[in-house]
Order: sequence, then C-alpha cells, then structure tokens
Amino acid sequence: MKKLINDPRAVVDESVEGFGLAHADIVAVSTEPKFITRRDAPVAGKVGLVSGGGSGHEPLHGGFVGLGMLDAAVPGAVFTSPTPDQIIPATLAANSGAGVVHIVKNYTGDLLNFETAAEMAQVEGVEVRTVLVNDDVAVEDSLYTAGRRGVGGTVLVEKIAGAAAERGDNLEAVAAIGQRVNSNVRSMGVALTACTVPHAGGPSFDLEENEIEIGIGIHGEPGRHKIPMENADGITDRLLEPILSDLGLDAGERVLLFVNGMGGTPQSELYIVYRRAVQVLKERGIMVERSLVGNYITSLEMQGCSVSVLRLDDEMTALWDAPVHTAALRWGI
Amino acid sequence: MKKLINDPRAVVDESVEGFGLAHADIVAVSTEPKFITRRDAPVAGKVGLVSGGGSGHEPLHGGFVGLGMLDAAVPGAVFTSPTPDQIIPATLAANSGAGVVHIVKNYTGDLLNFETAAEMAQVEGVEVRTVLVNDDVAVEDSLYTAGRRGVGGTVLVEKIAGAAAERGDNLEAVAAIGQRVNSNVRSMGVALTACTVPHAGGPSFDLEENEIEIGIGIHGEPGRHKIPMENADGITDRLLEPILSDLGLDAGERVLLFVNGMGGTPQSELYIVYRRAVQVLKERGIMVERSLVGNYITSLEMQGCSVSVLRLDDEMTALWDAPVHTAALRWGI
Amino acid sequence: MALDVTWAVKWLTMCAQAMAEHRLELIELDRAIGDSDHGENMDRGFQAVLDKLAESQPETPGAALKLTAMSLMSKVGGAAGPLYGTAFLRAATTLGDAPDISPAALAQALEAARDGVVARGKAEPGDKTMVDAWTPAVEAAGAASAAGANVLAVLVAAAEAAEEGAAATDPLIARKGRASYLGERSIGHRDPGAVSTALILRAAAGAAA
Amino acid sequence: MALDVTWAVKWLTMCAQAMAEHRLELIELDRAIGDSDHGENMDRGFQAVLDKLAESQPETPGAALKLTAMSLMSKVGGAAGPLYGTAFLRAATTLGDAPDISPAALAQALEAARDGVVARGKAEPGDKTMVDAWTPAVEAAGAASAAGANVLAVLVAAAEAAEEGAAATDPLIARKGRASYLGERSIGHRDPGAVSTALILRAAAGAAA
Ligand SMILES: Nc1ncnc2c1ncn2[C@@H]1O[C@H](COP(=O)(O)OP(=O)(O)O)[C@@H](O)[C@H]1O
Ligand SMILES: Nc1ncnc2c1ncn2[C@@H]1O[C@H](COP(=O)(O)OP(=O)(O)O)[C@@H](O)[C@H]1O
Ligand SMILES: [Mg+2]
Ligand SMILES: [Mg+2]
Ligand SMILES: [Mg+2]
Ligand SMILES: [Mg+2]
Repeated sequence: MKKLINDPRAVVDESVEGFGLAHADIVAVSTEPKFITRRDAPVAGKVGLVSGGGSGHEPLHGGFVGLGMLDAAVPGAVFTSPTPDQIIPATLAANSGAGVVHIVKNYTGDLLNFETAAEMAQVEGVEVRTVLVNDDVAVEDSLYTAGRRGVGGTVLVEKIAGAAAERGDNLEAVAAIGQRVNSNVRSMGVALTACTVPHAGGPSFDLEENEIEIGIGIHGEPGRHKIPMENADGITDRLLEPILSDLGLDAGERVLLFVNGMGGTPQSELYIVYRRAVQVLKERGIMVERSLVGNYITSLEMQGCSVSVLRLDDEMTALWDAPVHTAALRWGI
Repeated sequence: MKKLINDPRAVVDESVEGFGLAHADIVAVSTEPKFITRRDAPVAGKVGLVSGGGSGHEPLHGGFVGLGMLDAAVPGAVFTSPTPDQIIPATLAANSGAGVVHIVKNYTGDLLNFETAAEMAQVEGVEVRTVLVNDDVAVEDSLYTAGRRGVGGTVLVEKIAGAAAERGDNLEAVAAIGQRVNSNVRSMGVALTACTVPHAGGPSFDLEENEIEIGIGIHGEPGRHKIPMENADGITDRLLEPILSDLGLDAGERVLLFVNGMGGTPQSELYIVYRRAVQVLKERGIMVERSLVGNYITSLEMQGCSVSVLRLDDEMTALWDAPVHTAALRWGI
Repeated sequence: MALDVTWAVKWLTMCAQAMAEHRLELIELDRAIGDSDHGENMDRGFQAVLDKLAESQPETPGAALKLTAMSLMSKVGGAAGPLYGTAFLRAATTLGDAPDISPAALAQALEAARDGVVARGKAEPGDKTMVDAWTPAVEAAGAASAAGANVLAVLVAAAEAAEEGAAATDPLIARKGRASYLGERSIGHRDPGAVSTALILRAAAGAAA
Repeated sequence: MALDVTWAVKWLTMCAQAMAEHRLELIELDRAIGDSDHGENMDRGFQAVLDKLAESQPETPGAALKLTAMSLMSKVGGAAGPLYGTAFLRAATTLGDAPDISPAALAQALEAARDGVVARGKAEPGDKTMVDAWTPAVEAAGAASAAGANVLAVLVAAAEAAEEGAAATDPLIARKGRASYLGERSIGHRDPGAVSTALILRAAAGAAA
C-alpha cells in the first residue's frame, strides 16, 4: 500500500484539517468531535442541511458544505458512518431555529447513527427531518437486503435540497424536494479496480486483470457480479439499462446526466462514458438538459465510475442552476 | 490494462467529443483538425490565449477554456504534443485582431510544434507571442537538458494571463504577466505509481511496491530518482525544499499554494499534503494567501501529486480572484 | 469469580485485547463481504472503552456496561457501533445498580442485549448477522441458568453457543447489513459481527474463569 | 533500381511497414527514457503518409518526400513530428523536381535532412538523439558516393551507419529531448528516435534492392 498519508489512523483528522485550511473562506472545522460547518452557520431563518457518512468519498460531503448546499458535514472513519456524538453537535450548529434536514445514504450504519442523533437533537429542541437516499439500482431484491444504497444521487439531493433551503423553503418543503430528487434519480456503478482502505492495508476486494465488478457501491465493497472487461460503450450500456428501465423514462422527458468518477479514473475516460450515455439517451428521445462529470462521490483511489440519471422538472432544474459556493461545486457566485 | 475506453486510438477523439457535449454552454469543439474554443471566440477586442499539449493531462487544457482563461486549447495524442495543423486554426479562431498568446510548456515537442504554428499564423497576419512555462525544479542541470519542464505552474499562468486578457490588457501586457507568473512559480512532483498510456498498454515506468519516483514530469516519464516510500509529510518536505530554495522566498512574502493531484490520488491525500505544506510555509513566515487543491494537471491515472508555489503580488492576486468560467475552474460568475 | 465490577472491568479489558488481537481477522472477514472496517471499528471502540475506564471508576457491573455502551456508540460508528451500543445499554439497564450478577440475571441481561440488537437492526435469525451469534448464546445461557449452572458455566455456554452460531453463518445468504448486497455471493463467508459477538462473550467467560 | 518516384513510394510504404512492425519496440524504448509514444507516433505518421500517397500521385521523388514531410508534420506531433517533417522537407527541397536521384544527390539530400534536424532541434552528436543516427549515416553516404558507389550501395552504407549510430547511443547520457530529464539514468538505453531513423534508412535501402 502506497498512499500520501502519515498514519492510517490519522488520515481523516489530517485531511479534514487540510481541507479546513484550504477552504477557510467557506467552512469551519470542529475537531472534537469532528464535523465541518458552513463558516456562517447557522444562517438565520434558513433550514439547516446536514449530511455525513464514512470518509473516503471525498469531495462528498465536506466539499459540498457552503452557500446553496450543506450547512454541515459529518465525516466518519474511512468507510464507517459517523457517530451520534458527531452528528448531534453538527445538527445543533446547523440549526437556526428553522429545523434541520438530515440527508442520509441508505446504509445500516448511517441509518442507525443518524436515527439516534436525530432523536437526541429533537430532545434538544431541534426539529429534524430525514431524507433517505437510495438510488442504487444495482441492489435488486431490496426485500431481501438492507435496501438500495445511496450513491451518486446523494450529490444531486444535496444540491437541489440545498438550493431550496437557501431560497427560504421551510423544513417540510426542503425535505419534500429532497425526497422528490431521490424518487427521480437512479444510479449504478462499476469498478475496474478495488481500493485500499488505509487501516486495512490491502485491496477491498479481488479482481483479476481482465475482470470488472458491475454494481459496486461506494464503500469498496464488491458489486452485483464480476464480468470480463468490456469496452467503455458496453459498460456504459450495462449501467444505463437498469437505470432507465427502473426510472421508466419516456421519450421527451428531460434529465440531468451525472457521470461520476470513483476517484482513480482519468477525467478523459469519464467523458468517453458520458459521450456514450448521451448517445443512448438521445436514441430514446430523452433530452439531457443538465450534466455533471467528475469525481464527486468516490471510493478512495478506485478506478471506475457510476452513472446517475435524474428526471428533471422545471423546479428541480431551477434549483440545480441556483448559485452554489462550496469547495467542490461552485457557480453563479 | 483496464480502462474505460473503446479503442486506444480513439481515446482523444471520443473524450473530447464527450467533453464538448457536456460543456456546450462554454466550449465548441472542432474535430478535423481537433481543437477546442471558447464558444464565443474570438472575443472582440480581446487578446486570444491558446494553449495545448499532449492529452492525458485533463482537465488541462480543454477544461480551462472559457471566460477569463483560454480562448482555445489544442489536444495532441496522449502525451504527444499537438501538430501545427491543429495549432494554426486554433490560433486563427482565437484571434479577434488583438493578437494571440501561445502558452507553451517547455518540452521539445511542444516548442517545435508551437514554433512552427506561430510562424505560419504570423504569415496569416496574426500577431503571436509565446509564454514558455518552465517551472519544474526537478530538472536540475538545465544546461545539459532540454531545460525545466512546464508542469503545475501552467494552470496558474493560464488563469492569471487569462484574467489579464479578459480585463482588456494588450498583447504585450498579457504576455508579460504570463511571463511574470512563470518567473515566480516553482513546482515539483512525485509519483507513487506509474500510469498506462492506452496505446502502450503497460505502465509508463517500473516502480517497486515500496518505491516512489521523486521529480516526475507529467508525461508518465520517470523522475529525478527513486526513493523508498515515505510518509506524506516527508514527501511534502522533499517537494517543497527545492521549490523554496529556488524561489528564494523571504519571510513575510505572500504565496499561492497549489497542490495538484496526478489523477489517481484520492482528494483526502492531497489535503494531507496541503496541510503539511502550509505548516512548512508558516514556519518560514510565508503567508499562504490563495490555494488550489485538486486534479488540474494530471498524468492519466497516476498516483502522486505535485506542489507549486507562486509568489504573489497585488496584481497577480487580483487577477487570480477575477471571475473565471471554464469546465474545471469557476468562480465569480 | 463473582460477576462484580472487577469482573466487568476485566471482561472489558479482555474484550479490548481480543479486538486488538483479532483486528486483522475481522477486517479480513469484512473485506470478503463488507467494507473492511469491522476490525478497525471494534478495536477503536474498545480502546475508547479502556480510556473511559481509566478515567472514571464505575462502581457496579451495570455502570461499567453503561459506560461501555456510551463509548461504543460514540467511537465505533458504522452498523456495529449503534448495535453494540444498544446491546450494552440494554444489558446495563437490566442489571440496574446490583453489585453482583446472578446466573438468572446474567441470562436475562444477555437476552436484553440481544433484544436490543434486534430492535435496532430488525434482523432475524438466519439473516447472517451478529444476531446469529447472540440468539444461540441467549438460549444456551437461559438453559444453563435454568439448569442451575453457576455464572461461569452460563458464560461458557453462551460463548460456545455464540462461536457455533458464528460458524453457522458460513452457508447463509446475508439479508441485512452491507453483506446483503452480495446476495448469493455472501455464501461461504463468516459474518464478521457474529465473530466479534463470540469474541465478546468468550472474553466474558475468560474474565470469570 | 533507380531512385525514381516508384522507389520513393516503395520506400515510404516500407517505412510504414517498418513502423507498424517495430511500433511496440519503439514504444518500449521510449518507455524506458521517455513517455512511451514514439512507436505510436511514427506508426500513425507513416500510415498518414500512405493515406496521402493513395490520394495523390506524386510525380517525382522530391514531391513524394514533400508530401511525406507535410503528413509527418501534421500527424506525428511530439518532438519527432517536426524533426522528421523538417528532415523530409529539406531533402525534398534539395532534390527539387529531378525525376531520379544520383549517388551524389542522394548523399546531399541526406545531409540536408540531417542539417534540418539539427537546425530545429539544436542537438549535437553525442546528445543521444536521432542526430546520432543521422550523422554517421550522412558521413557514410558521403564517403560511399565519393568512392563511386551506386545508389543502392550508398543507401546500404547509410543504413548500416545509422544502425551502428543508434546502437552507439546506449552508453550516452541524454542531453536533449525528454530523455535528458533522466540524466545519468538514461545510460544503458537506446534512443528511440535514433532507432526510427535507422529503420527509415534501412527501408530506403530495402526499397532500392
Ligand atoms: N441489521 C443488522 N442487524 C444486526 N446486525 C447487523 C445488521 N447490519 C449489520 N450487522 C452486523 O454488523 C456487522 C458489520 O459491522 P461493521 O463492519 O462495523 O459496520 P458496517 O457494515 O457499517 O461497515 C455485520 O457483520 C453484522 O454482524
Ligand atoms: N532536440 C532534439 N534534437 C534531435 N532529436 C531529438 C530532440 N529531442 C528529441 N529528439 C528525438 O525525438 C525522439 C522522441 O520522439 P517522440 O517520442 O516521438 O517525441 P516526444 O519526446 O515529444 O514524446 C527522441 O528519441 C530523440 O531521438
Ligand atoms: Mg463500514
Ligand atoms: Mg510525447
Ligand atoms: Mg464494515
Ligand atoms: Mg516520446
């Protein structure tokens, strides 16, 4: 294992410290317990948005703290959801009195820790609503599993719900738009290589030189099945097919297309996937109205990508376009 | 070799096509010959900025085409400088009559091809000035080599010269500010792993499990020397030392600190390097006034990073802060 | 040895040792069907328990377990943190401030712990989770205590049953937690949480020996 | 065989074959001390030359070489593109529109090509570049032509000298081009551009045989 780190156990501490130093104009970092807030949190009258999860998915979530997106992010250990003693103070810090929305990716650990924190925050007088993100169509029989995971769609939920909060929507409305995004987005990912969790020291799963994992999550966990390596167009088709059939898009509908890098894939390859995805959508008469291409929700240095498709309506489009000023997404300001 | 590509020889074509589709609001793509322009190029009265080089360094240069930065970018084959028949029409497309600045990284191939193109463009009536970027302190005896390479500093030259052009500076002034940035920036890089050029099919150099290459360039070429793996702080110190001694910074001076990922390194690790670099600069009384952390000039999926330090003055700082709207850098708009 | 606070502290100390010792094994089990962090999480969590124990002197087993619950809850994270946190909290509540634990109280505390895990995680036996170690342990402890066994024998029965229960997760298809995403690919692997549960119960017996 | 346009076309065709055949070898040489693209660049470049030759029928060797220069310049990129482009352009200019090349004209054309490479790249002999293949080739061709050799013999002499020159780059420290960044680490590797130069000249001899 070769990594630009000092001590496997200090990775999150040191990296969040560096993040705070680099973006002191946007965020403030609390170290004990660890969480990141908007520098001007809580913003008077605004509903607070808090998300969090295991580290190793950067820029998610810290990179999305700032105007028009999150008020606080709570990083756990690498691939381990954060604990209530982090989430509670982050929730309090994000609360201006208008209540707080927790954006939680659907993993047992995240759910349980956020659930506990929400309960405790309510006891402290904060109204909390939870938006569960579960956009991963790779999980088939959600009856017999922990349910679909939250993956790429999380970024879109955070952006759009964040814009709703910024324009002054109330707690219920912000939670509702977050849920609406989640209901309208589907994602699926592929890994060409595994990643190495610093404390584990070895790759998170085994792949032969000529194999890829279809349907991976973002925690370095194996996916739905292994298949022999294919070309980019073939892989893109495999990712899109279950997304489109699950989302049931009709010709003429408008979408946001998000091609996300898992961390170790060159940008040029993401654009090759994007190109194919646009072709496929076009063939079906679906209009790509907005796009996002890049590393936004990663699995350390994993090579691979995920594709997310969000069915847009006018309101979601306007909220997507609204100004955002975070370390990882910025426009309009 | 596992890559999200279709055909090793179509990588640049397909990826630039995807890039053009994803950023049609900012850029236009010419395919035969291949180059990327600002959608509204040429901008009346504005000096044009053109850069280019081998592909595989994305987002450089295409990701920096747009308001406040480049008017055109010319991608060569992977790690191969583009040819005059691409550079010439890109130069013509960028020229509004106010002349064009070529920003050229100091490699024999880039120099020769841009030199030829500049000559031909002048014949076509375009005034061309060249800013040569050679900020890589890893190259020691520049007398006995092709000279220092252009690496991370290129991004800073493009941003700052781009802002000067955008505010209406004339050809000489834009070239001069570009040269001033180059004179005041030094960089050095490290590779933890090699990368694989698609058409080559194997890694660009060999590294043992416990070795790293200090002083790498951005073309997947080996560096100054191999050393056994060290921790992030130790590596950062090794990169900074030659930068600082060459730049001769005094206590009290202000700098822009740029920690650049080579493509395959998780963002969290870049922030660990950033953290250490800030510590070292602070100890020397140097003030980090601006920062950039992320993958901006890469070597495909190489793991590693480079550190660049730019000595700032008020004008450069203001130009850095000026609005920019490109695929890879955006603020103030 | 009586199950007083000294036993409780010894138990927790032995838990921390066990997690440190089996850290890589648990990571490896989690690597196969999860995300490679269970060993790291449990090790970090029980080190935090030790730190807490060094700071404050709990006076009853119940108090020691409550402190453990809080430390695990705030240091482990992931699925295991809240689940073990709840388990220890429910056991502590059942024990109240009794200075010492009878075989029957012990069996009851284990049952409360298991019920806590089920209440939080909604897993059923056979779902390939730590419940598959807790449930046979609870049953074995109940049977032993009903048969008049002493606390050591109850703990040994629980530990053995948990170990068997953990081993019996090998052929199961995971239906809860992260391993469930693998579906049939989870067959043939042992559930890491079931193994850590067995380690915790084995340490309890060891501390009482 | 006379060095007329038929020879020139055959030469360029054999160059394209040689580059395709040695593509991986040149990539491997460039991988060691450069950036792994030389074989790909040369292969792409000479394929483009073939495409151009299929489109337009040059009528003299000079015209064929000029077309080659333009194709290489616009398709190769990197350092080799402009250098070979200039080499072929200078040779073409020297040959003018002569239908056929004499031994003396041949030696002169090779010298012009070499001078073009030096003018563009500023490398001296011993800098571990293609100049180290061109220079002995030019000298051998000059000597052979002065000694009254026919064109085939001049080309064979040039090719052999270029091959020896390329081999002689092994112990050198690179001082120009990308390999120069390696300093002493470039010792023990053969310069890829010198090897491609030898391939080009060997093809010239082959086409004349
Ligand atoms: N719903 C659940 N009910 C009971 N136990 C569960 C449940 N989900 C997960 N677990 C247990 O948690 C263990 C994984 O813990 P850990 O790796 O620390 O957390 P995470 O899965 O969040 O990475 C599993 O091996 C399993 O025993
Ligand atoms: N200044 C120079 N003069 C002569 N030949 C050079 C010079 N620089 C590079 N070369 C030749 O070019 C070859 C490399 O070509 P190529 O790999 O295609 O380009 P690049 O170095 O841009 O990747 C070297 O092996 C060397 O022979
Ligand atoms: Mg986890
Ligand atoms: Mg090259
Ligand atoms: Mg786990
Ligand atoms: Mg090369």
